[in-house]
Amino acid sequence: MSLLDVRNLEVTYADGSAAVRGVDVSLEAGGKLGIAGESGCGKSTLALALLRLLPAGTRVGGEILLDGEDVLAMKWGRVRAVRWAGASIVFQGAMHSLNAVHRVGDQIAEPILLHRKATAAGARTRAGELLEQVGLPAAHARAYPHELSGGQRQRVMIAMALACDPRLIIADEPTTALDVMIQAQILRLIAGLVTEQDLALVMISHDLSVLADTCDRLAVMYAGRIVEEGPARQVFDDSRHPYGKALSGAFPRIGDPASRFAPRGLPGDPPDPAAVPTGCAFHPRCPVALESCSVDDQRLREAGAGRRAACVHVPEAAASPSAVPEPEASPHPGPGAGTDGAGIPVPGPAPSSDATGALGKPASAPPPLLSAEGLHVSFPGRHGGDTARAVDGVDLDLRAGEIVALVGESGCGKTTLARSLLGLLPPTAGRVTFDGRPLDYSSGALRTYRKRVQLVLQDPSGSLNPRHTVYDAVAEGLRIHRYGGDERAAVAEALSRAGLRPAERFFQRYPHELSGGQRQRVVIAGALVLEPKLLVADEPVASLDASVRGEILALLLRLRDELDLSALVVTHDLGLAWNIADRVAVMYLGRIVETGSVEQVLSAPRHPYTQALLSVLPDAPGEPVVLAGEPPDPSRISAGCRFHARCPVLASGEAERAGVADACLTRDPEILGGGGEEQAACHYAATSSTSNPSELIR
Amino acid sequence: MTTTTPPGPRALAWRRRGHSAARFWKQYRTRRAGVLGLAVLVLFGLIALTAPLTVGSDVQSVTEAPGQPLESPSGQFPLGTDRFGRGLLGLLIWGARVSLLVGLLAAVLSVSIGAVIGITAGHFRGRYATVMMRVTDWFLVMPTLVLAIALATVMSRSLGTIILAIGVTTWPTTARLVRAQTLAVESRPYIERAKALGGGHWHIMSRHVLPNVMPLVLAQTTLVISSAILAEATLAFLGLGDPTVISWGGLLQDAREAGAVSSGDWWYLVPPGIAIAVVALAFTLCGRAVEAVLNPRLGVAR
Amino acid sequence: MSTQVHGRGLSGPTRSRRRMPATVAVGAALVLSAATATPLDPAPRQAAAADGAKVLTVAVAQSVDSLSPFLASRLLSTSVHRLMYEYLTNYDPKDSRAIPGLATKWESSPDKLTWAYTIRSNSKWSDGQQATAEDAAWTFNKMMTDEGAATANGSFVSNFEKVTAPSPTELVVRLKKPQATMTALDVPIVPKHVWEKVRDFSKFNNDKSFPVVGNGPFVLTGYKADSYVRLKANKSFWRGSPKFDELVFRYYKDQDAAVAALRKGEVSFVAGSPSLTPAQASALKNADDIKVNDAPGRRFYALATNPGARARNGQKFGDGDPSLLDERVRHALFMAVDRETIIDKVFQGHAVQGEGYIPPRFSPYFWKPSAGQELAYDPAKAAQLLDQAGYRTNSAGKRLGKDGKPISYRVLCHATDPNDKAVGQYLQEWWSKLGIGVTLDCLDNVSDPWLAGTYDLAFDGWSVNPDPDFVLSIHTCAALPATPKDVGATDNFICDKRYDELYARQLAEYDPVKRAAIVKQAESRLYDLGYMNVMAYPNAVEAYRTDQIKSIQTMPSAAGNIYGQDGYWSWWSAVPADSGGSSDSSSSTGVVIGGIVAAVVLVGAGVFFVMRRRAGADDRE
Amino acid sequence: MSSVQQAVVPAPAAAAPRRTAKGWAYLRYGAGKVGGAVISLLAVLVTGFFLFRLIPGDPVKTMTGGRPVSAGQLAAYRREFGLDLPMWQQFTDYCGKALTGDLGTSYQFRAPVLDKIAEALPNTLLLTGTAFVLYTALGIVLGTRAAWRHDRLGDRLSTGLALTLYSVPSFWLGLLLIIVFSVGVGPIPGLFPTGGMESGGEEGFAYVLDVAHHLVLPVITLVAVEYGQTLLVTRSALLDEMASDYLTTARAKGLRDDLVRRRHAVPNALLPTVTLIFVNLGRTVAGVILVETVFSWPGLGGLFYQALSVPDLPLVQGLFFVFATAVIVMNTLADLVYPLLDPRVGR
Repeated sequence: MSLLDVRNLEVTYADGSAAVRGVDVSLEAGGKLGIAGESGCGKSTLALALLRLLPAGTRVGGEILLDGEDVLAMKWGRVRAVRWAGASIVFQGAMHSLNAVHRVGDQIAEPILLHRKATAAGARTRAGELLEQVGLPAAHARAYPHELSGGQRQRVMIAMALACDPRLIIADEPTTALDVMIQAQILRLIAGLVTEQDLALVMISHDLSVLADTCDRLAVMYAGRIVEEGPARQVFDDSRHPYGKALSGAFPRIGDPASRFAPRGLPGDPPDPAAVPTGCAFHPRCPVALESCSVDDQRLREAGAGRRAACVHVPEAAASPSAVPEPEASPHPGPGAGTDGAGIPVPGPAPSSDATGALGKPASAPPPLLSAEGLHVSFPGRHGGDTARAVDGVDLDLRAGEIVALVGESGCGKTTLARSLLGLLPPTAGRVTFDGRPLDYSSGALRTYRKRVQLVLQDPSGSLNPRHTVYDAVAEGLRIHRYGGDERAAVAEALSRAGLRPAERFFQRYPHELSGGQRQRVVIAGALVLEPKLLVADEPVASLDASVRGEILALLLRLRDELDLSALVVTHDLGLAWNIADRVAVMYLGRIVETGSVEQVLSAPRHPYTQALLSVLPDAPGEPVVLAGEPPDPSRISAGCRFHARCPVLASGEAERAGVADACLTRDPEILGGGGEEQAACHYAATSSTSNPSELIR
Repeated sequence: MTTTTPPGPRALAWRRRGHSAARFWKQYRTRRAGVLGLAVLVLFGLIALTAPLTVGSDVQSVTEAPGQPLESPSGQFPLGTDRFGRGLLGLLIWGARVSLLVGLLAAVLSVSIGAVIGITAGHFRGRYATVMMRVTDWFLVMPTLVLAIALATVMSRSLGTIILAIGVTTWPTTARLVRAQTLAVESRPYIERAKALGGGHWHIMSRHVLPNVMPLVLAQTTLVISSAILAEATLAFLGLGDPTVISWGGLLQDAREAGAVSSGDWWYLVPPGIAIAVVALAFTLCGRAVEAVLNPRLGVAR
Repeated sequence: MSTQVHGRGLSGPTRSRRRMPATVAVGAALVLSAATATPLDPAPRQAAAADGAKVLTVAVAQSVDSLSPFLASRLLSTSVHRLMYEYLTNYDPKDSRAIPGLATKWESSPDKLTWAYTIRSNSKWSDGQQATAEDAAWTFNKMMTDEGAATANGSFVSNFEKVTAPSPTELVVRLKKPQATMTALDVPIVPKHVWEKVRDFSKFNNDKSFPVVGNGPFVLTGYKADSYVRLKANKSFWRGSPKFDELVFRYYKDQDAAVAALRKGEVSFVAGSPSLTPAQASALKNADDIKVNDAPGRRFYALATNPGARARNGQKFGDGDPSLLDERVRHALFMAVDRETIIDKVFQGHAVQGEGYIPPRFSPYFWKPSAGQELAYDPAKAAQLLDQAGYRTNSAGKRLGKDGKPISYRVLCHATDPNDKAVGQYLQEWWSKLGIGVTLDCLDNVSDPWLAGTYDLAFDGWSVNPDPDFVLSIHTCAALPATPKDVGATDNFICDKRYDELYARQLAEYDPVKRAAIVKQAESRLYDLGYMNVMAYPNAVEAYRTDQIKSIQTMPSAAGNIYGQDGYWSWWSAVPADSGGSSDSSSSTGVVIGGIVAAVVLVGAGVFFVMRRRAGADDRE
Repeated sequence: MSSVQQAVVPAPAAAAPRRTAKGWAYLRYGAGKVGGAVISLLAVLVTGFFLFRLIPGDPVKTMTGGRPVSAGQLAAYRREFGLDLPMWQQFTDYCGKALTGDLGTSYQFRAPVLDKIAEALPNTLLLTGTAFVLYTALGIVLGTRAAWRHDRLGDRLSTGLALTLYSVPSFWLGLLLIIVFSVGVGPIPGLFPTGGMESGGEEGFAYVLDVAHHLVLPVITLVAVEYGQTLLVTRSALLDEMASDYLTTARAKGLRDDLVRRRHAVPNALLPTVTLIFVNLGRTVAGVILVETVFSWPGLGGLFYQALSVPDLPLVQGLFFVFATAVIVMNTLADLVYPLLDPRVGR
């Protein structure tokens, strides 16, 4: 009898939106089930429903059998007994999910005192043990949540989840808000604990690649229904459902030429639970939708060994894997086809540069459009602490028509570098030059510079004033610079160029009436209207759904081709660099540690830090190299090579053998040149320029 | 959407304002308390405005007072008469004019000072902000009534003094709220985007901060009006108002001086108090409803 | 497939939830307040001292400014001193003639400059010592020499040259100039052996050690600022011991509270400041066990015009409106005031219509203008007079002053006196009919603009003593301030030669009948000048509980006031009612009500607890 | 619903919070707040001096009550009260003496201002203190209850009542209470005294009961008018908290609903409430002045109103200083208490 058996679960919120529309899923003891889906697909609602944590007035149908007992039918006393003892939850934003005014140790001890006969002291020692289990010193029990880092707080949540030895752990987006390296640490911790204590795990995430890596079975949800279910690796690599295929496509595999300069996404946005489309909910966005799809609903049906999918193309009887017609690689006709305002489809592989070869530097190198020379930016420490050197000596060049990706963990100074390039932050040393001339920070000169370089921010809903219409938002740049020409035409042209057609329909709309993707397009249109030469995008797609991310990246690519608009994209996601960037620069602790063309750096990284970053990616080949510790603190930069404290090469003694160990400890590698050629700021890399990355750090 | 000639920006702006006003009213209507408050306000507003027609200014004349002094309520005088024999119902209606006028003007004065200081202190960080906030905090520390009494005694007894005394002592709370809201708005990314577009201080304050602060200012105005009406009544009660002017506070002071309390003439004392309480409550209800509608970030309906 | 409304707020079987013990806390608070009400509430419990002594409680609206007789100027303080210290002379309750006090008899030398008083030998201080002429001499000498001691009654002794006490029973006073008030020296005589030790008279408030040594009908035993003054009867008082054992003046800032206290029996007597309002009087008239004493008052209530303030040295100051210098204008304003309406509407019958300067109660000096001389209410005639005086009305009906601007007078009014404001509103309407504007300037203290002469008209009122000398002296040229910097004794800057002659003649005239005739001529002159428009003589409206006070002496005894008399007759003569009957009954009902409230609350709390226990722990959220 | 992916994670905190560092940071935080308070007190001292100099009227002339006084005597008085010195010297004298605790002598009562204040302060503290405790407790309890069962009958009723009483003029309510409960209307006999603080002549426990008996009506007036403010503040603070995630965690841990409220929601909701309670104290001071006037309570309020009419400058300045100090002290208290409630501040 399975540990968890959900039968035809239906959840409708008080405002009538059907979040879950009939879900059947089961989980054996010790099994690990991943639930993937984009925003609004009902995965979190499912998680909360398992322990009846939904708000008052929500109507729940169906059965949830936990160890055979239906949670929905239990009396409240029984429900409370089951909560945390039977199954516990690890929430996503640990900052909000922990009570800010109670010590962490007390919060862990609370369920123990509640469910187990334990004295206060006993509960406290148990809490200490749990902290040790998740890799935190027991002394942290006395700390308050705000005194811990994101990674440490997530570990506390896990410790708390294990407090009453539950048989099932539900993890709702446990690592979404964390850095790549910390995410890897937490995922390894969860996987380790679950197998070690033979616990069942339900992991919920929007990141298909993470689930494929950690879970043995995977279910993909869309608009309140499970549309595909099966062994994790098979569903990820060879999905039977068009949505599954598109979703896994949205997570680029670095090194796979198919996704180079070809970001794949889906037109339109994930449906709103309050207005679920008729028939198969996916038909409006489905590339292989048939007439009937918009009418008859699809239920899960067998699609091979232990696999089920809810799509008309999955023949009832046939079990062979290849039965589903392969949607052509680039399913959509070229740009320009007017679809109803949902944005133009993904173009084919970018014409201008061939997918495989590195972008050869054009013969007569024109002066870089924008460059930073020996740039330093530091901030005074908080009330008297030592100064934080956010940008600690950077040379970087940006040529016309080139897309450069600036990659690094949080706190490495990439955002500060982007802001100082824009002139929003005056540097403490070094200078920024545009078209050969150094930047002049007087307000007049700054205003004309602002016309030439534009900024695109991460949070689309935050970057638009809720009280301005789309027309006002886009026209703001024109009004500031007192644009003489026909304002309406300029706005219409910018909007349609950003993919919002017909432009007039959007003039009077308010930001809150648009979807995430559309809002980001409005922001980009607002930047285009001033015909800038360069676009600085700070995490442009970080807060968008996977399927929408591809659309925006494709837009950036198209702008580069049509308007020769170069772009500096700041991101923590290496996949994005692989998708659209020509060159990439990896930053660590305020300095660029490796730069070069995307092909060179991502296929053959020479700096151990880049290698580690690549190795921890979910679908990266080989054993992941998880760097210990937290992201470095810019106010305490160590002598010598700033990475030596966490460098696996130094740790494994390899540097010793290459005779560069003391150099790593004492000599700070010199600042890399701003140009296009491939360089790595690492003594060890310098000695063995021919080594192959994979066996190097094993 | 085929339109013959595309509407100019001016027409667009007006249509948009009409549209947002309709949207506001649709949401406001859902708040029963707010609607009730608004109805009461409209009623008292009408009473005050039509007073010269319905009751006539000679109601306050003492020489032609129709009744005997201190008559208890009767057919002819539904609310009895005051110490001169003037009908109290007429005085109550006439008093509405002054109380509402003082309340409105004092509130407008107080909120406008508060808003200007709040926005500027919120926008310009550094010395100016700290100085302004020091002054605001100092004013906040002052017990408002004590300050108002001192001001009222310093200046001659007149409505202007009352309005100034109330206005000058109540602006800090608004300033503090507006500054907090300005700081919240300035931390939003679209302000950084506006700066990146080259927007100057004036552009950011007028185009971005002000529209987002307006709902708070509007709601605050209604709340300040209710406290201003109470303050006017208090100052009049302490004898600092203009004795020749008929206002609800003045009526209470006359009732008290005539010894209505101990002689049990409840009808001299009770109606003005109820009128003040009802109007102040109505303004508060409206203020809270406006705040809830315009500021959804406040989340759950209050 | 059972669909079940799932939700935290689900309407389970019994949804009562284990409530925070908050409602219990609120219940407890109610019980506490009810409890304090019950045992404590023998509601109208007089301030009966433990041993059932008879206490007379008087509600007063003023707080004591100082208990030192040399500093106090407020009416309450002087009344208390009147009870603590005997004066040389006293006033006969029937006709306010000077009668023996500490002095048994007195006679003056032919040139009226030397006065010899025989001090009685049977008046002892409360600490047993004999009160002698030495005490009186020391008191007067102290006031003549120490400026601090002269603060309150310095004016009485300013004309003294030498004061000696040849023997314990004989006091001799030599004067610089004849002084008519020698038989009315309202100066408290203090015990020398106690007050010798006082170093700085301007700082000593006589409120540190109790009881305070005195030889009056009562002895001061307790005082708490802004709360109460407590006195005990002086059993060995030479004129006989007061009937009440204790006398308490309790301070009520709000007159309504005082009247309410009277109705509940908390206090025995309420005077009101200046007197009870008409509403209170009529309400108390039909309340049981309460007698309202509505007697002719000793005050006159007038409207004074600014005659052009100037100092004795001739320097003019202040900015009075020049039009007021013209007698015809003053008469016109006089005739535009309808005194009858003021009596009916403002005082509601509790006052007598104003005529001459001295109130009718002092019959020997009361004067009425003859029919021809009287400036009766006649707005038409007033308008004619203004036209004759050259102040025509312009097209808008406003009268223009000599400078062509419309005339508007500033009227000073006491913010604390409701009558001022009421009459002020009448003036506004009466005089606007004449075309003259009025701005009512009500201030808490009017003395500043008044002394500086920066006013046009002002509400004025004085309590008149049995001997009218003082109220007449304040209108003489001698009373003007020496220089604009000084503060003169003048009331309204009036300075008229004929009036001064009449005043001087009456001061020197010892024959009462002749003196009265001269005083009346002075009053007639004052009336014709038109500076002082006496509008009314407000009655003294007081009330006391007949179940606590059987009888009490008024002054004048025929019909007069009780509080603020020239003498201690009222409190000395008051006879306590036999039993405190009525007060007991109502206290019992109070206890009953309190008990019920407490019981209800306890029951409610009990029910609540029971109800809460029943809901099982299981089916609560 | 996938959450907005914020890539920004706060900089790592110190490895383990050391005991002394927290204590030391709190001291620095506390010192900063107290320093600010002292500056405010000085500012109040200065403004109090100049503000009341604007009151028209010459205190000396008012003092002599219009009695005939020679210029010489007037000058003597001015010297005695120090009014003849140039303004700035008066100011320096005033500040010098104020700092040493001597606030000058009251013109009217001829007694040191400090004594007059000392006489009246306990009475006001008794009244304000009792009212403050009662209405704060009532406000928090009712506010919590109203928020937790949001928009149900109970909530709407208590909020409605709180709002109504909040809009009623306090002096008018006082007068009504006197009419109904002191004078007595119809069947209801006068249960409570009509004014003043004591019937006089009582000692020991009877005195305490007597004062309590006088205290009932004024306290009820103050509490009725003021508790609404606290209720509304607590309610909105708790409503904000009710939407946050850590409550879902608490429920997921199996805590009962009221435990979730008491142990998790209320402590967080108390933070903004505590500050606002103290900030609104300025309004309570105003309420006290009115209630003292109506109930003839011998406190600072009545004294202030009396002193204003003279104007008795030293007394008025002294009282103004006391009122402002009370508010400043309470605000500083709020600032000092706040870090104890909220670990994120002042550490």
